[in-house]
Amino acid sequence: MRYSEPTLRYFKTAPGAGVLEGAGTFRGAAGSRARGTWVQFDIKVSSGTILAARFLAFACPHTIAAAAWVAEQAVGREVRAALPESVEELSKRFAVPIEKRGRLLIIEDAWAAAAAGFTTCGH
Amino acid sequence: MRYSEPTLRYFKTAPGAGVLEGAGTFRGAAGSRARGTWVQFDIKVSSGTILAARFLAFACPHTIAAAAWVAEQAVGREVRAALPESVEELSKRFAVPIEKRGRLLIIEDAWAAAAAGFTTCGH
Amino acid sequence: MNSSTAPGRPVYLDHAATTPVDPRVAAAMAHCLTAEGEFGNPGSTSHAYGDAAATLVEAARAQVAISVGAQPDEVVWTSGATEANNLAIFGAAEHYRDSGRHIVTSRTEHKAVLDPCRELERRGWRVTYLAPDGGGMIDPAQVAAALQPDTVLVSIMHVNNETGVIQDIAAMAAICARHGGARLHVDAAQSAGKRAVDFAGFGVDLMSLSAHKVYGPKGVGALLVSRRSGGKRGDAGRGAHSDAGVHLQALQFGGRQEHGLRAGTVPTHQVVGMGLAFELAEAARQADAVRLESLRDRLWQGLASLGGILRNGDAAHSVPQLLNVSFEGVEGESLLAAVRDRLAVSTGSACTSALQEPSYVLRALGRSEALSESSLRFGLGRGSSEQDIDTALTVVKEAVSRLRRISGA
Amino acid sequence: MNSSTAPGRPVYLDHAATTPVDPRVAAAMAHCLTAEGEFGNPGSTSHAYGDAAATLVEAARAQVAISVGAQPDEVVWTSGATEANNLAIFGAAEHYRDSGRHIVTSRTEHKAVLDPCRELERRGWRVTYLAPDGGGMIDPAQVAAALQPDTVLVSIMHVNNETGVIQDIAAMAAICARHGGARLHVDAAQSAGKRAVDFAGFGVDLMSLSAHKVYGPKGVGALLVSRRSGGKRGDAGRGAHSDAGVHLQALQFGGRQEHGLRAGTVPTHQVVGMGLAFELAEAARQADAVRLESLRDRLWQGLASLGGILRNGDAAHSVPQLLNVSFEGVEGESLLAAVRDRLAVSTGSACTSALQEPSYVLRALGRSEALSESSLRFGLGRGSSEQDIDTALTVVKEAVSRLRRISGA
Ligand SMILES: Cc1ncc(COP(=O)(O)O)c(C=O)c1O
Ligand SMILES: Cc1ncc(COP(=O)(O)O)c(C=O)c1O
Repeated sequence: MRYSEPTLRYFKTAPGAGVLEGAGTFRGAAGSRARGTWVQFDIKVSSGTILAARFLAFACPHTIAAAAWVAEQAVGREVRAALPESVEELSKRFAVPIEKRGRLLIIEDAWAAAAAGFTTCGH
Repeated sequence: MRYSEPTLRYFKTAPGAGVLEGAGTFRGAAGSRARGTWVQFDIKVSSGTILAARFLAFACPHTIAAAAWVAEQAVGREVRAALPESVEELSKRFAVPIEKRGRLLIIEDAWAAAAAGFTTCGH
Repeated sequence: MNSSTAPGRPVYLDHAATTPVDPRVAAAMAHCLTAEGEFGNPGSTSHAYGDAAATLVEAARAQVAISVGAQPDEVVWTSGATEANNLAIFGAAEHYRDSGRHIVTSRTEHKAVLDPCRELERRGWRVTYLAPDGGGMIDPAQVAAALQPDTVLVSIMHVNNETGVIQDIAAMAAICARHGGARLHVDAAQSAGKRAVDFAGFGVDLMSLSAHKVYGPKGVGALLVSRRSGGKRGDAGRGAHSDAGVHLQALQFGGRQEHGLRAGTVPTHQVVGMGLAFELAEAARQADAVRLESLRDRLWQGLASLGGILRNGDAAHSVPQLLNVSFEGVEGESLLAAVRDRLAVSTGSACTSALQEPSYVLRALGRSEALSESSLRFGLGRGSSEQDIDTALTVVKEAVSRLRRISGA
Repeated sequence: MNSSTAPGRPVYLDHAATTPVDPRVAAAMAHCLTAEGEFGNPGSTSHAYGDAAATLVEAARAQVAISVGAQPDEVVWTSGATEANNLAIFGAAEHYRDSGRHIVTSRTEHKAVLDPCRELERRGWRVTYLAPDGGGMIDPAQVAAALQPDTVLVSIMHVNNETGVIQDIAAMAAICARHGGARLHVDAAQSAGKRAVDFAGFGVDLMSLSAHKVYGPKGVGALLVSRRSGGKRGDAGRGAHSDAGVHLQALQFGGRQEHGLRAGTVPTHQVVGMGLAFELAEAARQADAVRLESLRDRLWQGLASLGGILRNGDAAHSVPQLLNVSFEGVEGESLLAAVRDRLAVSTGSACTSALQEPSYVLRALGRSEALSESSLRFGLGRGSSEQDIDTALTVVKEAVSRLRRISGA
């Protein structure tokens, strides 16, 4: 499997890999390790703005790279269920093979779940 | 096809290749060029003794070698229908492959025919 | 010791996929190519160039035969073990079709055995696929139990290409002999130079060999076809090959080469390379085994410190050149991506790794899909050094720790 | 000009049986063998060694494709033209068995075409064997007349290996195209470097190639499988190969190599050698032709002075590299025995010369058994010099005169 330069860079550096704790942090996860792809996002939110974001991923390099990028981009934005860019744009950005598009949907679900944790707690 | 040393020597030197003419010479031939093997012997006889012998052969190296040897050996012997040695001995002498034994029988027939030329002309 | 790893290149630990050609073998091959060498067609009987080539081909045939306990006239040159397996399986199935249509094999065979068996199923044969135990071993009793009155062929490999597990071929051969109608084919592509092979001693009927797994060239192999008398049921003097021994229908027609079992110009340089490679491998086998076993153990112990790792294949019954390990908490593709710049290993047989599917061999040993995918096969070889092992340890430990951190494992 | 004849050895004039490997080709092959070179398994996708080998394999595929007017994805590597012919004939017959069971070929094909056809007859196919004229030519009208509604395959060679006679392939392709169901397979093992080959331009469906006839290595070849759209009858998107173009059933199973048409590790050094050999041969083809034609004519005129000689094959339609002559009044085996110490020629295709039977090709041209057996095939090549030709003339004239004297002719 060949990877594009940005895919390799985000896969190898994996910025924002980890977890967040404490007040104002919300967590969302999707997928399953047994089925080969699992992604989790933690976001720390203050008055609707994301102060910090982390991810964990049991996944292929494309998925790890995309999840890392999403966490990186999120910081400073306001909480929304949508990803910073569409799954189509994401798959272009990281040259994700067609058969792997489903894995980006797992990222989308995990992110939406994290965002939902914030919205559903009365904000 | 590999050939034994004597086979190669008699094939390459082919002593006694040729014909004889004149009184007291008798000729016998057998086989067919079209079928791949033809042999002819000429013998010059004086009072029952072979003074000279020649052969012609359109044939494989084993057959040419054997025919040349037969002509060579015949000189000085008395005329007989039999070859100087049996077909079995000949085939051993020149390491003739089993599938080629039939060709030695053609030599035998040609020789017998030459000898018969002498015997049937009243001696 | 010629290291397989040139400076600046990843450490090569994929010797089970293929090996570099031994320089002595490469030199012998070079001698059969250009105008100065023996370039003649070994099939040309009409001149000295052909004779010289044919002499080299027969000398190579004898080298291979001696190193595996066979007779020279039992060696049929092929383009590799894939062709040898196909010739053995289709050739025996078609020749003995009137004696029966049942075949026994195992789930951990190479695709070059499994795919021909599947094709035969498509054509109406019945195939029994034996399941190995968790260590990859097939109990000879399983073979005995699977035999049916109309079983004509049993195909079980000697050394598995993914786990290195060794089957008890001699015991299986005895069982087939008692049955009387079942011929035993053994895919021994991974055996030469790793494990003693004794075609006659084992009592095997058909055996596939390959040169490029043992420092010989790619694109050449052989099928050993037994000519031992005491033929089995269905051997009423028929068949292309010989009267005594096993009979086969050829796959490839068009010349009398190889007893009419395999038409085509015999590639002198290729078989000469295989002959020498087998001779050298057999000579080096025991010394190699001792050295590589200690390197393999060094690798295993080093990895063990990571925790959460599983060794695939029964360690007590496997060759010292192979180590197959599954890593918990890391995804397979990411593991490979994380090591591949500095380490050349395989996540499955080279023949299947083009497909992104989990190793069916490890699945057959009971591993989960995830653990099958997160496995690495370390194939040690003549060129492997302690330095190579230590580099591999550093690279793999770094990658696994980092990926586990990313996955939260 | 590297002479094929090393000092002290017989003059080599059997280039139609096989050729020495070009030194540049041998060097390229050597680079793919040892640890310092690209020894990786091109099927190994998990590391740089495999990637580097795969890159070389694809470059070689493109070299072959360009030199014969094909697309790279139409090239299927095989172990030689024998396998390519078998794959084409069995592969097409089995794949299209439901469309028809009739095949058309000719009496002067190589055994690697005739024997598969005979095997198919044994399996219930009908085969028409076209008879050439006295010059060895097949009239395309004969092909048209032989086609039947259920004809699925026509197999006609481009350049004959015994006479050098060239068939009008493009005309035959047009006839098969009009028929709609008949695919044209062309055995072009003798064409490369001798005659321009244009797979697409000819409109051929399947074409067999071999490396060792053109200064490449033995044991490697290719089958070109058309992927041009506008498929023929029976091509309803089935088949292992592709949707457009011709479909085949594989002969050898066990890996996804070569679109699933040919399982087995691709031997990097072999295909790299073939790729370069084809590129070099195409570059040298026209210059070689001019030079060798004048040598061939010098040889023919020199022999003519003997009298009682017959040229086999239509001189107006044959390649300059070959001269096949029958000698009246000399027996074949003796003729060969008389020249073989100093001259390396053939009395028939290398693949048949092991059998002591008269050339079936010359018999098909109407030659008597005796004249077929008393024929010599002179195969000129890149290494042939004027000196070689003059030596050949001396040797042959001496031998023929002596044997005619002995036979009284
Ligand atoms: C066990 C086994 N059988 C068969 C093969 C195929 O051998 P070859 O590459 O010579 O066709 C291999 C190698 O991939 C193998 O490991
Ligand atoms: C016309 C023709 N077809 C096929 C072949 C067989 O080719 P290979 O030796 O590559 O199997 C030859 C060579 O003997 C040939 O001359």
